[in-house]
Amino acid sequence: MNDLAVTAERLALRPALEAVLMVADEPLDHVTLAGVVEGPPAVVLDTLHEMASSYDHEERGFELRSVAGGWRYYTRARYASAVERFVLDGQHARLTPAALETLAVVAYRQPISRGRVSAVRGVNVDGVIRTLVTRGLVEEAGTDAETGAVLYRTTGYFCERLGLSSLEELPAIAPLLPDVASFDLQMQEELELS
Amino acid sequence: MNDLAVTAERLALRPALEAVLMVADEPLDHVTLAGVVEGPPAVVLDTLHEMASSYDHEERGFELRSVAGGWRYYTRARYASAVERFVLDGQHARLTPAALETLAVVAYRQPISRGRVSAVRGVNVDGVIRTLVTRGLVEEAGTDAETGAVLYRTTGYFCERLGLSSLEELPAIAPLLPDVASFDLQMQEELELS
Amino acid sequence: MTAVPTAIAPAPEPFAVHLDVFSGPFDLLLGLIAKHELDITEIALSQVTDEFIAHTRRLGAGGDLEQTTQFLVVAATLLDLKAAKLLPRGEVEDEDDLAVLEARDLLFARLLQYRAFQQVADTFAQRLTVEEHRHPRAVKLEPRFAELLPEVLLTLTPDQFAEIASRTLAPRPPQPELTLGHMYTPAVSVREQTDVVADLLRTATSMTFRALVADAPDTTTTVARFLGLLNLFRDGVVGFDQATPLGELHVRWTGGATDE
Repeated sequence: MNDLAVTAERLALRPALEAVLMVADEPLDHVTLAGVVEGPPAVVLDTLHEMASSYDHEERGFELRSVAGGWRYYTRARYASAVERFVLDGQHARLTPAALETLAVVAYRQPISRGRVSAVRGVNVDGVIRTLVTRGLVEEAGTDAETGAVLYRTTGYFCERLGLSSLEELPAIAPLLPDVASFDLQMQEELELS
Repeated sequence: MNDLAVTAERLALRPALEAVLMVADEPLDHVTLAGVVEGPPAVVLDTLHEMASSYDHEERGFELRSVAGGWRYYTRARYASAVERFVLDGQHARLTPAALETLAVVAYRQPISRGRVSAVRGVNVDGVIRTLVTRGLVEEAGTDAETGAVLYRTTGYFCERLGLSSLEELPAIAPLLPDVASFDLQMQEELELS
Repeated sequence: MTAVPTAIAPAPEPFAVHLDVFSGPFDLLLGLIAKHELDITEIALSQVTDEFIAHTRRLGAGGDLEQTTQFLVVAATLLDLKAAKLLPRGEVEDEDDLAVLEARDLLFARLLQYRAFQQVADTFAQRLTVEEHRHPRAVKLEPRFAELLPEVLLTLTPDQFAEIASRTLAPRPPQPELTLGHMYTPAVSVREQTDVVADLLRTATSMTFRALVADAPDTTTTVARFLGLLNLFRDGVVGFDQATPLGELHVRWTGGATDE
């Protein structure tokens, strides 16, 4: 392959890599990325290095870094003060009602998958669960044997914050509830029908 | 401030905005962003628009969009195949035509009771409304003062899913209704109320 | 449109509607109208009416009661319209005719409205499809910023927390809602309002339109009184004076002193 062809290929890979890295939550190594954008690993690696240096050159507020072999977007250190103001903003100190409700469902139905929490709450809870994990109130607890879905449970820090010595001290709520299983089933049926 | 100074100010704001938007996991309005990057809201807004169009122009794999009242990074639709090889979420199950029609009536007549939606669609819509609520596209919005019926409205997530900055961006429905109809419509609404 | 015209069987079969997505009387009616390629005001409405009523009959006792009721309401309206078509053209004098016209307007308004929403639903579907290909950035906070996060305020007591759990986990059964929306009986009758206007004018001889509708409780009544005036004008018992366009409208009683 001549130089021109290589350049053309890199140009085509760049935006696809940008798109994938934009939604990636974990650092991704270049072989994984090559599989996703369907390009030769060596060319993908070159493209990643070029992207990183062009972001530096253009003084973007973000940078592309390879940490322990994985590539991920990070904010550029020079603009950390703005990011800190954002993170320290008062709204991050409170849990939204949606987050509290999700936390309540996890606490009383743990271990539970995001899908089941969604079914109970009636909304997509991916973002809220991520927040609860970031805040240390909820953590992953393996996967469901049947579905392979990631399960979540509350943390020791959650008990601490609520003033409980253990989960057993959570006030009972079961008597208030009708058969939850049949309700979930009904919900699920409606989703499937729709 | 002369033009040069304005340009310089925007240039300084751009990377800070890029950094903050990179860590945000929900749409941020330009006033919030202005507070965080410590710039005048009007200049921040201009800068955001310029950033969005330069990403388009540079054919980045991501785009900056104003959706549901705030700014957020999205992957560009053209690179969806790569992104979807990477993120496999099954949450985008299609809505049935009945659900779409019901959603349309709620969007244009909100807040509205189920009974009124039924009157427009000519069929019972209870199940469909429940599905839309479960999907997070529609939510309860209090009760009608006169009839006590539960009222429904669309959610911010609805705007997000439709790529609307706000409800004001909904396509105008008037051209779809002939002139005669607007009179009849009004007549009908009053008759239904009475 | 996905819901209406394309999927209808060709002409030979006298009555066979195969709609992709068929959910109610308006779907069927629009489907039939499209099938006959007719303006809803044209004469072939009788044919549509026959087919519609035949369909309603077939729904029979097996169908969902509410759905059947809604079909019956539309069928009754169509029957009225068919009856009106069979009358000699031109003269609309009978009060029943007026009721039929009101019903027709209402039904047409509903069909137009329904069709408009179907079209919007199609644009929604297109937008949703386009938007599905865009994915928002939503990733974990970088560790160095996550460490900075202020500790979450969690000031609830365990009991308050349990209450949130009960509320969230409790199933919300759909509340039945009684609606009269499908009953199209107009609350305001043009005939009655014609009488009201005639009585007022007969007494006062001359009044402004503004005065005639001063006590109208709602727009519908105002409209009904205006239509009543047109009836009276046609009968030659009132005259109008208006000095300037959009100016005050004066109405004179030109008929006899007593009724009939």
